[in-house]
Amino acid sequence: MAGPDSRETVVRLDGITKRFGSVVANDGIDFELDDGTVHALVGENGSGKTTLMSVLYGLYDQDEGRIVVDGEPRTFDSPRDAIDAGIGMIHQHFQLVEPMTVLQNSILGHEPTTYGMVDEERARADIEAICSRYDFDVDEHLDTPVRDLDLGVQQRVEIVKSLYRGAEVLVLDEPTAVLTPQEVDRLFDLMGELRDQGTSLIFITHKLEEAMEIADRISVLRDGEKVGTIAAADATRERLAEMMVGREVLFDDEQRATETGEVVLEVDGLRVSDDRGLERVSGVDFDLRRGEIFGIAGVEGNGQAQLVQAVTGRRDVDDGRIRFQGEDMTDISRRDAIEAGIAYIPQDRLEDGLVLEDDLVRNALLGFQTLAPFVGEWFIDWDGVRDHADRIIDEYDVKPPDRTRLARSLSGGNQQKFVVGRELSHDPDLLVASHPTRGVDIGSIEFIHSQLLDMRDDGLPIVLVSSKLEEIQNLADRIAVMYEGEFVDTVRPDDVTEQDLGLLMTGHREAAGETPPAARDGGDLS
Amino acid sequence: ADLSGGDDGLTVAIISSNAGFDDQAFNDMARDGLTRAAEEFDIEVNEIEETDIAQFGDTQAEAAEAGNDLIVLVGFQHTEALQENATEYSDTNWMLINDDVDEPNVAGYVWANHEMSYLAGVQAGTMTSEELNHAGSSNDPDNNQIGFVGGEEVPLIEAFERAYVAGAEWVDDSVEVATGYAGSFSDPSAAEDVAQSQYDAGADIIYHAAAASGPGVFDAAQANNRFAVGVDADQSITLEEYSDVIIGSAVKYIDQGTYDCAQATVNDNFDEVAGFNVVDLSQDGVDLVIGQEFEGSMPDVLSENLEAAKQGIVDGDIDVPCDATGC
Amino acid sequence: MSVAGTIRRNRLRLGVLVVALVAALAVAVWRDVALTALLTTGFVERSIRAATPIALAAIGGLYAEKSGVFNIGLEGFMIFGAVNAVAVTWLVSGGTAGTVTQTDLWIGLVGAVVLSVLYTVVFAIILLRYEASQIVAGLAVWILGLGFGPFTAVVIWGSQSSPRVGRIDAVSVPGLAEIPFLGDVFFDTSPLVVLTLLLVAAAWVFLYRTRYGYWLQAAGENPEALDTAGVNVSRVRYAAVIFSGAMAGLGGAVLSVGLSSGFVGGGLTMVDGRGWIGIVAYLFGNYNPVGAFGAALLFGAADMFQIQLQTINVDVPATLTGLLPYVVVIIVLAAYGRTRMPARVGEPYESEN
Amino acid sequence: MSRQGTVRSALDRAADRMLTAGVVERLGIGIASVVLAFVVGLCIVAAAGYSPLIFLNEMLLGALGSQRGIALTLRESSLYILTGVAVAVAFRAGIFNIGVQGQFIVGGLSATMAILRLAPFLPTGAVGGVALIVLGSLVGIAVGGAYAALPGALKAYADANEIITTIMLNFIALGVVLYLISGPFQGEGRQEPRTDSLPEYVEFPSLLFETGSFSVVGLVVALASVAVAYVLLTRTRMGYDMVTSGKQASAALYSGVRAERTIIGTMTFSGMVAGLTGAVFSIMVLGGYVDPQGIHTYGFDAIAVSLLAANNPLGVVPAGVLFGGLSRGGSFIGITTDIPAQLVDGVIGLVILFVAAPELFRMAARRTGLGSERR
Ligand SMILES: Nc1ncnc2c1ncn2[C@@H]1O[C@H](COP(=O)(O)OP(=O)(O)OP(=O)(O)O)[C@@H](O)[C@H]1O
Ligand SMILES: Nc1ncnc2c1ncn2[C@@H]1O[C@H](COP(=O)(O)OP(=O)(O)OP(=O)(O)O)[C@@H](O)[C@H]1O
Ligand SMILES: [Mg+2]
Ligand SMILES: [Mg+2]
Repeated sequence: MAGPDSRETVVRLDGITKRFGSVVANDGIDFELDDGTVHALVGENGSGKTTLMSVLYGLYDQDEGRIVVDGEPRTFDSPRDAIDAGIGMIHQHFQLVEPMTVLQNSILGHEPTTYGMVDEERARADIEAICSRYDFDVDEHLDTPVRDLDLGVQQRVEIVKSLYRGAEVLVLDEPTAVLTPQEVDRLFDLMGELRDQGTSLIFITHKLEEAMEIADRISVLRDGEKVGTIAAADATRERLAEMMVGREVLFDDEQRATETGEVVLEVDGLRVSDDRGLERVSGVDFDLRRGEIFGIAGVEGNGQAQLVQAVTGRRDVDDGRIRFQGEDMTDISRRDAIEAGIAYIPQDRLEDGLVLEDDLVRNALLGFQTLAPFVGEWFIDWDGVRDHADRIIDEYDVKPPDRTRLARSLSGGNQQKFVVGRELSHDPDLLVASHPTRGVDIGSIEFIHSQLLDMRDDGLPIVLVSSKLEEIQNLADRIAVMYEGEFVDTVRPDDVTEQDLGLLMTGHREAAGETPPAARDGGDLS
Repeated sequence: ADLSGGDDGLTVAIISSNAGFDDQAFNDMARDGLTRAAEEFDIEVNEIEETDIAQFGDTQAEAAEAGNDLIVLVGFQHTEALQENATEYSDTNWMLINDDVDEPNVAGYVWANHEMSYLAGVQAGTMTSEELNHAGSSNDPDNNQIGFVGGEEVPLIEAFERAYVAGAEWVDDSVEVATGYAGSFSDPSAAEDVAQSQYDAGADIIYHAAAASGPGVFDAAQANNRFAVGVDADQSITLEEYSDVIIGSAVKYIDQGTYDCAQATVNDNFDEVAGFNVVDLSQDGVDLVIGQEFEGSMPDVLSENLEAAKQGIVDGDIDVPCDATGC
Repeated sequence: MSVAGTIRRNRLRLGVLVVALVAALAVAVWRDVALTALLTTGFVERSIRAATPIALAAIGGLYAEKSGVFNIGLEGFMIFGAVNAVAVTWLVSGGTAGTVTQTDLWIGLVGAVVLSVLYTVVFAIILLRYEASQIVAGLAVWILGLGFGPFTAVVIWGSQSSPRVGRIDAVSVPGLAEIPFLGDVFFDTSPLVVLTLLLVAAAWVFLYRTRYGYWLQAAGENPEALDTAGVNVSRVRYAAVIFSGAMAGLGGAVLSVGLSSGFVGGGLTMVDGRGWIGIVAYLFGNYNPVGAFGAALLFGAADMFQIQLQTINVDVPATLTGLLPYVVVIIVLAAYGRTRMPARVGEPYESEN
Repeated sequence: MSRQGTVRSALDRAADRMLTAGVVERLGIGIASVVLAFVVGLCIVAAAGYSPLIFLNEMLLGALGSQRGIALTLRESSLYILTGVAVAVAFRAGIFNIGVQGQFIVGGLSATMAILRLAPFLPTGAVGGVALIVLGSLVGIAVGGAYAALPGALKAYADANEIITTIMLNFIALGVVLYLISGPFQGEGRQEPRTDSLPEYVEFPSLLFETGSFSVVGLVVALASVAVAYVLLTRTRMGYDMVTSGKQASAALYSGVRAERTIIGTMTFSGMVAGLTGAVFSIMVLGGYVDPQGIHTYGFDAIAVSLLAANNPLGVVPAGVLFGGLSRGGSFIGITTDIPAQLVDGVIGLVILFVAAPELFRMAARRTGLGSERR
């Protein structure tokens, strides 16, 4: 890796300040990207990373500061200006038009035309050239609608899109969040290839190891301010974490369950389809005991969502059985599931877990609108619900502690704490937690994890779905790895490495060959 | 409608049917009669457009309270409300078109729609087998087919239809009549489609009872170089641009009726018009008039047939199906 | 888009069409009706004619919706188009029915479209800049049309219907008009019918073959993607909404000075629900201009079919059979409720700048 | 929980709510959109060569200037409040029931027919009258509810866009009812499309007002339906399900709401209120049933009423009274001046248009520095 000082600066941000109302998302940030290097940007949730890059990409107007590209100060009124200046950005949420083909998406906004008609053949040739130059596989899918592609491929489409527009600077906002370790490796190879051919990259991540692995330099943001920039070679996990959080962070392993009780949940040969009628869960078996956390790992989209929905009554099953506390619960309605004591922290709090335009009082009732003590046969006891909301806010440290706030106005971490609090407040008999810490910062993650472990220690059985391997490994007592609707394997967390799990997640059963047979196939660990 | 005027003269109000004014049918004709009366006498006419049947009662009352001397009500939807208001406002003279309320201050007028439609049938039934050429249009004497286009299929219009068919069959038993409804009194394009379909099927003359949809029938006639029969007024005059295809119109003199009532009110002899006036052929209240451009060019057999039919109807030898307002 | 692919994707749709057709024929045979008397060249001609204003409005609505804006006000814009076409014709002809020339009528048609553009600019601003509820604002346009459409007529003519001003003449292409069937349907008909067919084709090409068409689709599916590709989403949506108003206005104008010869403002006005059918037409046509035209044709044919039945004196209660198109709409929607709307229809999109 | 506690907390909450920006803002937006619609409307009046002053003056005079005027204003208000509640309940649950007019019409006809068919089996006089009114209303409610349940079921099970289906069902209701009253249900010896008249003893008692077509009973029914809808939406679990579905369907499903049932239930309730309106209308105003094309479009205007009230049943009361006054004033203008009646319809359209765009007024407020900073 070349030393940073021998390079030219392609992008320089000087004192960028960006406010949203009273929130100062970026507070006088300076930033430099050197030609042909990878510069990582790390920081807690809400520290201002995306905002800073959006300013660079012309999506936001900065309130103060200036952007210098190739030595020239520039003003970007829209992404088009940024694109014209050779900047490309791959967003946290992919910016692809689902029903359009890969080819159409790649050229959107920059379509070559002949006689006023889009010349798809010319575009095809250009894209094929890009793909062969960087060894991408995207050209295999050029005529496939984007919605039919895996997330990994979609991401590569995004990159091709930027390259097609002639990007020389590429910003990648949390590109690894949705990828398996293998896909991450593949992405890093690609990024290396791009850097070697002269492209400069800015890489946003929450995973410090990744930053240290791929980047040349690392900048840390906190509360909208830049804490500092260090060379990747000098970085350690502890040092970065301390810069991010502003205090020392302990990385310790959690305690495993010591005692487990009787079997509470039995799932047998479960088959479930999605909204479009495609089978997404293809014969899953497992059982769960009191006081045990059963982790389900896997790349998103391998049927975890449908599995969880079936267990929580949100979705009908095609085949198989679910027994809960000895009773048949196959195909129960969501309401019956709630009334049977199945609590559910949904994957998407903004969509499912909260009514964003309602205050916290109404949200405190969400899901429990048929249950005593708040509701009789017909009428709702709003006074009781209000007290209940206050209790959740207090116990789960929701900020600001004001039940009249709309759910929308809470920050992500606080929204999540409220949902967790609500779901655990009804003394459930089973908890299904789906990505309980997604998009949540380190402090809130610690809190939610400790809540889950406490509840487990009190005997609550928990199904934990997460794509964060670290989380699963730290919390779960057993881990099932799901791939294409099936459990590839069920393992003990201490017996496998993240690499092993990563391989399993892509369907390579042999990878974890050293797993003791007892731990397989929902085997009993007690 | 401005109630303030008419210090010395009388004031007359006309309340529309729920179709509203500008229907190119009885609302307009009733209004025309009053307009004519206003030109000749010292009266002031207030037009009240009321399209909400539920308001008829209160609007009638309000018009009476405003001091109108004569109130003309268009359409039998007014009957129900008038039954109360006629006694309540017994000093007001009321004229009710298409129905009657048995009170001394009410003049009920019904024009014999069925009789005039019968005559329209006679004209169409006769002319369909006659040689007729005019301004590029012609009919097919070998083909005994005619048509009828109604607005909405309601009893009032069904009376037009059946009488028309009977009239045509009186001329010639073998005549075929295609009948159809546009589904609206205000959609000429729909009426044109119905007429077009009938012309396609061989009809060469079409009579309509479709109010403001009617011009669609004439458009179709012009497009097909065929002919049509107008309704209510002499439409070869009121819709002059179609006079080349309108061979006749079944007319009723509603305007004369409103004029008469206005005159009777001015002359303070409303008693003479009060009561139920069935204005039919025998009183020259309805008729079939030949289109402006066809006057004199019609074959004699037509006038003979028309005369015979009229005589038969007046004498009671011909029994026209249905009555003035339904079947 | 291959033909085979289209058929495969729409096989349910086509299936229902076939079933409907077979059912109609079965009824005809059962009632012992001569099919030749029912399914005439004239029937086809009239079906296309009836489909014309519906298809124009449908294509407008389709573009708006593709771009992410539900323009439910098509019916209202059609009413304004219908009355304005006659009003402009009247004013340029000097205010008498007798002196109206073909040129005046064409000017009226164009004038109505221009006025529709002006109205829709206001509507688009209210929808897009002021983020009005699209459903409610669209309904308001209908109610405004029902009120101010006839009111315009009252102001100009003292009556809620216009005098008869004549209509744009049919054009007969010498030679081609002689071809049996096709000649009658395509070469001896109103130029506006032909114009509509051309517009349908143009709308298809524009949507699926030009960059603006790509942008339109992206604006309705994922406006952020378009925004980050450097295209101004607002501008695309404004253009689409204004286009939809212009097309609906054209549809109304075609109705009043193309297919009919004046404006009638009584009742639901002469537009009489065609705008609503237009919305359903593009839903059923799966947001494809050609499909929308096909659906408009289906509704036109349903209506003309019941007229054919009346003409040959099959005893049907006309009030009820006149409801056939509305019933078809409901059945169609029930069968294809799951038409895939563009993902982001109805959501305002604000670029941060 | 004690009764006293309930009342107290309800008062507390009402006070709370009055203080929040929400209510004040909505009131402001409501008033501003009516005023703006009037300003634009009056400009059009003036531009068309009529006097805006006379327009306003006659409007006020008609609505409030006489005993009859007030009675008719209240009559129209009652009908607007009822249909407004029907719309508000559905909109609150996120369902665009544009079919209130159709449900109102079929409800009215079926109430009429039920009364006419049942009358021979019941005693005449006050007792029979009350019995028939109750039975007729129940039938109207049932049929209105069923007519709304149909598009509800189509939406729930076939995903058919309810906006379109309900509009189509409006057209269908117009046609079918016209067919019925000019055929099978046409009154004995009548030529016009109209049913028999209801027996004389089937009428609301006239209290306070002389005008036969208005009875305070109608207003009471309207206010009672407001109360029921309000309690339903704010205090019951079904209401919680409905409102939650309206705000965020996915969260409602997550919380165990049965979407299909809630959609159909909401539509049915909305249609039941519309059907009740139809029954009140046919008993109190028409005394029978007439060509539905000659009946005012309460069901459409009610959309504006409901929006003006921010889809809150309580707000529907003032909004309904406002529209009642507009409607009555508009009719009066038609009687006493030569300003075309279509103008009033146009002004109502403008009110709806502006109510639909609250952001218009928020921006205006921000620009002029009026109102608070927060949104
Ligand atoms: N459009 C917006 N309106 C208001 N506030 C915003 C907006 N976008 C971002 N913010 C706020 O700006 C701050 C910085 O947000 P930003 O998205 O840049 O964080 P981030 O570092 O990318 O976080 P994450 O790791 O969660 O992606 C946060 O407080 C956020 O709530
Ligand atoms: N779009 C928005 N509109 C209004 N306020 C917002 C918006 N986004 C964020 N906020 C406010 O900005 C503040 C910071 O939000 P942000 O999501 O950055 O918090 P955070 O620091 O990430 O907290 P957490 O750790 O809980 O995620 C919160 O109080 C939130 O209420
Ligand atoms: Mg971010
Ligand atoms: Mg956050």
